[in-house]
Amino acid sequence: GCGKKEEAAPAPAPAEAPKAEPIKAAWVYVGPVGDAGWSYAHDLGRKAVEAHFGDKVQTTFVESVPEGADAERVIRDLAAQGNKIIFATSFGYMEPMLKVAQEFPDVRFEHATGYKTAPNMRIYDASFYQDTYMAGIIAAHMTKTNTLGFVGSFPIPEVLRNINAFVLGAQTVKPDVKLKVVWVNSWFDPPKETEAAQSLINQGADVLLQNTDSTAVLQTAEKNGKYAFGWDSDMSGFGPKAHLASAIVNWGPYYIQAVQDVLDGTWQTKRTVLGVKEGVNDLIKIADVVPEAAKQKVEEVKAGLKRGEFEVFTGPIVDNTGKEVLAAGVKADQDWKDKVNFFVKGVEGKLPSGH
Amino acid sequence: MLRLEMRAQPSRAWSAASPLLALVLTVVVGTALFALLGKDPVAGLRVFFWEPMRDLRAWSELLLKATPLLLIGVGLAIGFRSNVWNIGAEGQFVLGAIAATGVALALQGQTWPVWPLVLLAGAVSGLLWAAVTAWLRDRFNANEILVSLMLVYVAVQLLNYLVYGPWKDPLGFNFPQTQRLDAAAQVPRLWPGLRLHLGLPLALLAALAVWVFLFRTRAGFAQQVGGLAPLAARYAGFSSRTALWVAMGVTGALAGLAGALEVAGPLGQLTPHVPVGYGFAAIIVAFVGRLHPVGIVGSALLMSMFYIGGELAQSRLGLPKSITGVFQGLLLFALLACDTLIHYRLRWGRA
Amino acid sequence: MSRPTPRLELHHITKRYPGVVANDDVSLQVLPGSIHAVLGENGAGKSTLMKIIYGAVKPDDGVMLFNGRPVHVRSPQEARALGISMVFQHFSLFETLTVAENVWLGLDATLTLQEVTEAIEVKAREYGLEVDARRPVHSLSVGERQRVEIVRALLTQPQLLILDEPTSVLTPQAVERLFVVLRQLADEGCSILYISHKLHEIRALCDTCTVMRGGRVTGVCDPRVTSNAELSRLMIGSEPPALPPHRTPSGAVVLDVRGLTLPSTEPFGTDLHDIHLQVRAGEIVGIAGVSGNGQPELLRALSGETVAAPAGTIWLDGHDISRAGPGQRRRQGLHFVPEERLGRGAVPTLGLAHNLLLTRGDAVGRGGWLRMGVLRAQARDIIARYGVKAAGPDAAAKSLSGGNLQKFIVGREIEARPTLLIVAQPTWGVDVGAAAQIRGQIVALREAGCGVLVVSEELDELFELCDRLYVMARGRLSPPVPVAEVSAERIGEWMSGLWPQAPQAEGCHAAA
Amino acid sequence: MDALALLIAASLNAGTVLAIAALGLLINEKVGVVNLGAEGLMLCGALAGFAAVVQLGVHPLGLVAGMAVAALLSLLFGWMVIYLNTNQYATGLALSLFGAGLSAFAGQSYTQFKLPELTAARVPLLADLPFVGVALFRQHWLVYAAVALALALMWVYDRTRTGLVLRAVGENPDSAHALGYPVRRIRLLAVVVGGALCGLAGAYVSTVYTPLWVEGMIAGKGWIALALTTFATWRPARVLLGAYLFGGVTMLQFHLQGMGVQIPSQFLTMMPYLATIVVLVLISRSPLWIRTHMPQSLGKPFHPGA
Ligand SMILES: Nc1ncnc2c1ncn2[C@@H]1O[C@H](COP(=O)(O)OP(=O)(O)OP(=O)(O)O)[C@@H](O)[C@H]1O
Ligand SMILES: Nc1ncnc2c1ncn2[C@@H]1O[C@H](COP(=O)(O)OP(=O)(O)OP(=O)(O)O)[C@@H](O)[C@H]1O
Ligand SMILES: [Mg+2]
Ligand SMILES: [Mg+2]
Repeated sequence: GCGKKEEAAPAPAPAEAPKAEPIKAAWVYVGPVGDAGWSYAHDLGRKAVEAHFGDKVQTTFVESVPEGADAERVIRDLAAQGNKIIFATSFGYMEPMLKVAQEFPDVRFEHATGYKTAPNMRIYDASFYQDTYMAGIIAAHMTKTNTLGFVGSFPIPEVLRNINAFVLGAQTVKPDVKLKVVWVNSWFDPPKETEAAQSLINQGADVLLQNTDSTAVLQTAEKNGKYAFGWDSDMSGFGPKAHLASAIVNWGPYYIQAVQDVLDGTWQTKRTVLGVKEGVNDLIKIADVVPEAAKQKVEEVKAGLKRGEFEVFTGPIVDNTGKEVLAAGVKADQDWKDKVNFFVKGVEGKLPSGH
Repeated sequence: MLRLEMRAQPSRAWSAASPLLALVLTVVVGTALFALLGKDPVAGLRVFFWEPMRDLRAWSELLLKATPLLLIGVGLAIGFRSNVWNIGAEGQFVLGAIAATGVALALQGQTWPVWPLVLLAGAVSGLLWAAVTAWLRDRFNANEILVSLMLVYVAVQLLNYLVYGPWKDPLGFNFPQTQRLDAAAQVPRLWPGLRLHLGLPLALLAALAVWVFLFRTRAGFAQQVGGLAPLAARYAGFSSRTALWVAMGVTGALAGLAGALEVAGPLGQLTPHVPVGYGFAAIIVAFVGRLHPVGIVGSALLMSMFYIGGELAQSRLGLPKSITGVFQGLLLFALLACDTLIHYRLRWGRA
Repeated sequence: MSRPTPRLELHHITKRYPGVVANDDVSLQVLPGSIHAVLGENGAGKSTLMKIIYGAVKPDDGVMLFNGRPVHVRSPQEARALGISMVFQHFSLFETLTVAENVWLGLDATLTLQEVTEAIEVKAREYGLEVDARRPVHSLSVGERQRVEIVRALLTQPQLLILDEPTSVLTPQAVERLFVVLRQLADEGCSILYISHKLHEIRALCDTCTVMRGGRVTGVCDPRVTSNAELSRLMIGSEPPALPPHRTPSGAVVLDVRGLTLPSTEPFGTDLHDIHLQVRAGEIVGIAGVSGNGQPELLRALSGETVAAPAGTIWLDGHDISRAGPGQRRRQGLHFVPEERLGRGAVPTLGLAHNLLLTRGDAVGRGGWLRMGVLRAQARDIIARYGVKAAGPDAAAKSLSGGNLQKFIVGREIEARPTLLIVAQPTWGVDVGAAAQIRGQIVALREAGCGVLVVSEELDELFELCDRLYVMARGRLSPPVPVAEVSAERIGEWMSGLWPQAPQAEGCHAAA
Repeated sequence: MDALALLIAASLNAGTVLAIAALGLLINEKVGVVNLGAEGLMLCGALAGFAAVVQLGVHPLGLVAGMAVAALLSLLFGWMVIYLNTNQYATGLALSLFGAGLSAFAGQSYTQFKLPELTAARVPLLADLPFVGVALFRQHWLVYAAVALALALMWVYDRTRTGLVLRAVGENPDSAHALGYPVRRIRLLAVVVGGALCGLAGAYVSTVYTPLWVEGMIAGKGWIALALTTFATWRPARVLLGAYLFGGVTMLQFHLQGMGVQIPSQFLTMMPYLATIVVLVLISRSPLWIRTHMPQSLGKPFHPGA
């Protein structure tokens, strides 16, 4: 199932219900809010909720919550504190949230990036691969070595989708383009990300993309006179010369809608996958150095995504061992995307999973 | 000017008073910190020292979090008392979690209580992982601080390899986690509806056993002499190699057990997020508890209180998470400084 | 004739430590060119007084005059600048550094290392103190180390040289050579403060003697004309009691060491070469020798603290114990009193009762369970029986004075009813009363038929206590001689390794 | 071949952080003090350095600020272990905890900042040489300063009286005290200088290596630096070598991943740690070697006049 209509109806007459207690909403973040990456983006969403609803909503957050046994306590405490809707923004919170959800049937639980739901727990996710596909188009135009680099965090489906889409996008421009992938096995380790980026550059990659949460990769590209992209938020300031574009996510609309659902009593469990169409994902701040042709192509793709006509993963798709994973002409469905565990042709190396 | 004068006898009064004074100092500095941040100090202290024990559920959470700290802490105490510096309990904890999961997955579908085997596997593998350090120390004289520490990083990558690779749940959409453990593989809870599980009595039992071992058996006496006076141990014929192996083995086994309890308890599956630093925090727990099992029970609770208080301080008062680390560091500094008073007298005057 | 200005005058020096008054209203005068002895039992406060003069310890009270002028010495550097130099009782050398570097550290920063090296050679030649400036200190013998300390002191051109028990580690020959150097210095006008509790040395060297007891000065005299009895009385308030006479050895061989050769496991240790040694039941055997000649290594090999001896080299009561650990040897009747009480013979921070557990298992029940009541009772018993002054069975070992702890440890080992007792330095740092008591107990043990091996650096003590003597030098052991048939001078010669090669001694062992 | 030159260059750069911190810790340990708080010092140094550059806009001042803050914290540590005779291990752990918390806490408002650009570093003339120019001569000046520091320390410890005094204090503080050296003051000074170098290393990370500030960004480098001093048996040249080796292995594992080597990345990530253990085992086999090079009073308290 896919996204919802984006009404974004601005504040339906605040004078309407002055006596009402504000409803409480809480967020659980996996990193520090100041990381400029994933948790930061979610926190911008929370702030959008505050701005949108004013004193009708009272928000709180808990940052750097480990995805282990502690998460359950934090989520339960938030529920016990009278929060009516709780957003858990990392995959590892799925099981703990599920448990707490059973205990608090009146509280609405929202989990990002997971796959399990309950009557009072629903899931939502963004489509970064749409961004990376467009980034791939730009990268292919900019590369001189025909070698792109990717600093990967962990080999989970979402990251694999991003990697594959990046190459697929690039191959629409230069079919022979190659991608080198280096895993740092961490979401957030700036020195390590720097080292990984440097290593990719040393091996000839001249346009980098990353799926980690700091600005280190972009800054390393800047230092080496190469190109890179921003991630999660507009990072153009961190590498003015290197920055080609930023793949961003804007959780605001979804969060506003979710809170609105609770206020209206229309909240229902479901799975929401958001993307460019819903205005959640976008590739912004495309640099001036990017040739017009590339910009135009990106605009075309974006328009297609917005209309819901274009699908990044459309067959034929062949993995890097030569096996066809999606037949010609077939558009990938959600199930296919959930289970990505291969590199497409053009990516060097083998997946660590050993599957 | 202030100077220190060695006491002829360590002061018993100060042995008891020093942790209290340290706590008071920490509270005073904490209060000042809250005030500085524009938060109500009373609310701040309440969040750290009252909220974590306000009701039955709070106690359950407090004790749940204290359990691994206590288990690892008492193990480390044996080591530190015998001059064996195992800094890598975190790695042993991870290995325990891995092996426990391995056994649970292998025995999937069984209806008889599998959990004792799961815990045993955790303890044994924690022990074996620690044995690597012990062996390198024993055989090659390699510094155990460094080896055990490096092995933490190795253990974590091993865990990552398994959950991202061979052990990934086939129905888990490729997410890095194993299947959930069967009910038969999970440790029984002490109280329906609360997360507190059998680990707590096990940990208390471990503390008691360590106390008996250290203070009521000749082997425990022999173990400690090595740390207090290595030459005396050699003179008495107490083997330093035995002490090394016992210290590493017990710590490893208890850390491994703690890891197993974590997956077979609150987590219910193996994920990359098993290591959350209990192995390192337990070092502080052991020191704050004066390397004494009874003290460690108290310090594990205190540490757990700080952790939970730190979380609550965020959601209740909007304080940042890092305040917990500041507090723990302050407490340890204060305690160490106050402990000086056990052995020294403060005097005014020239040296 | 007008008296010359004293080189050093001390008036009413007082120094308190927690629990003791180390120096109590001490006054002292040293004339130029005089060799002035400070005599006193262990703990009398001699070292403390010297450290005060040298600026290493600050007095609580009192005045010091140097060459007639009041001075306030705040640090050893200031002392050296004034012309005061000191050779410490416990060497202040750095093992991993070379001789020249060690000397350089003790001088002030005006010279380069090269200049210091040359100066050492010049000084060494001038006083006949051979040392190689380029060797690392850990490779030196104890005697050589002492020479390094003395050369370092001399290089500061001292007007006052303090030597704190310099001879406790020297052979009689080396003592003689040292005295020659000191007399030469005194002739050149340098004053010398000489600390010792050996009467004959003081009589041979010094012209004035200040006697101390319990931190106070008990008398000043001319040692050349004062009797031993008088000095003893000043020093300890009474004369030490005499021991019962020697007995002729009877009994069977309890300890038999057959050709023990053992490379040292310590970085700076001594290797043992072909050691032959026998102790019979009912005799006391002594091993004389200057420290650092392999005694620690031999003792560790005998006690089992190092289990590296080749099989068949150490026999106890007819059993080969070469490969047994200390616990097993103890169970077979071999008990050992080490020279370091604190840290080896006892755990400093533990109570006396717990310290029993190091060598005694009487209070250990089934499964290693400790019966604390039994343990305390046993400790109380030893405290009472051996007259140990302690707060109780739980008093920390480090809270006891050296002599009392030694009594406790000796008591602990004797009460175990050993067949062989090995004692290292039985009375080091122990006051005379306690020393006499300990010696009496060792003799009583012999009378009870136990074999005793005593290792000591005090020749007097060995002559007083033993029936037979061996001498140890450079990791080798001399043939045994009955005490009655040998003079201190002979033993002194042997201490530098010059004993007659005695093939019959080897044969004797082989026959045993 | 250019790839190799670049690999060398990157290894040198990665190793420099470790080298500076480890040399600082070596200065501490030579006088007998183990500082397990290195990680906390580096974090505070990193934050202070970053904040100073943000506020003042001048890069070198960041390095100075990093040193100053770490020096201040090590003064606290030094006072406790030297004058209060607290347990060195425990106090160090407290410092690492406190430093991590404090830097995270105080640094909250700095996470979104970007530092002004650094111009690419080149050694005039030499940088243009083929291969070696790329491999060695296009680095930040601190990379060369680290080498100079190691050489200077070698010279100080082996050739000067100051070095001799420092070694003497670490070997036998009682003797040094008896000879009149102010042992505690010397130790405190060494602790402060060593701590300042840890702060410098931290500031290097946050202002040059990965010019940004986020909490916890040192990510274990302090612990690795501690390992290096033992690994190097307290010899400056070996510390340098060990740091480059560790940096090299780290970069190599990324390099191998980039080349598409068929080994799971987790195993490659383990490489530097396993390499450390292997080398540690190799050098530790001879206890004599360790004993003759290890400062004998390492980790032990010293009480003058005891
Ligand atoms: N730093 C100190 N702290 C506490 N007590 C001390 C200290 N130094 C010495 N003492 C005590 O002061 C007294 C005198 O000690 P001192 O070393 O001066 O004796 P001594 O005459 O040199 O003995 P010895 O013959 O054993 O060298 C002893 O009781 C000793 O225990
Ligand atoms: N307990 C203490 N607390 C705080 N500062 C102290 C303390 N003890 C000493 N200091 C400070 O440290 C400085 C050096 O102290 P002190 O004179 O004891 O050592 P030192 O003479 O340098 O060395 P040594 O210990 O070798 O004599 C003094 O100036 C003093 O201000
Ligand atoms: Mg003395
Ligand atoms: Mg001083």
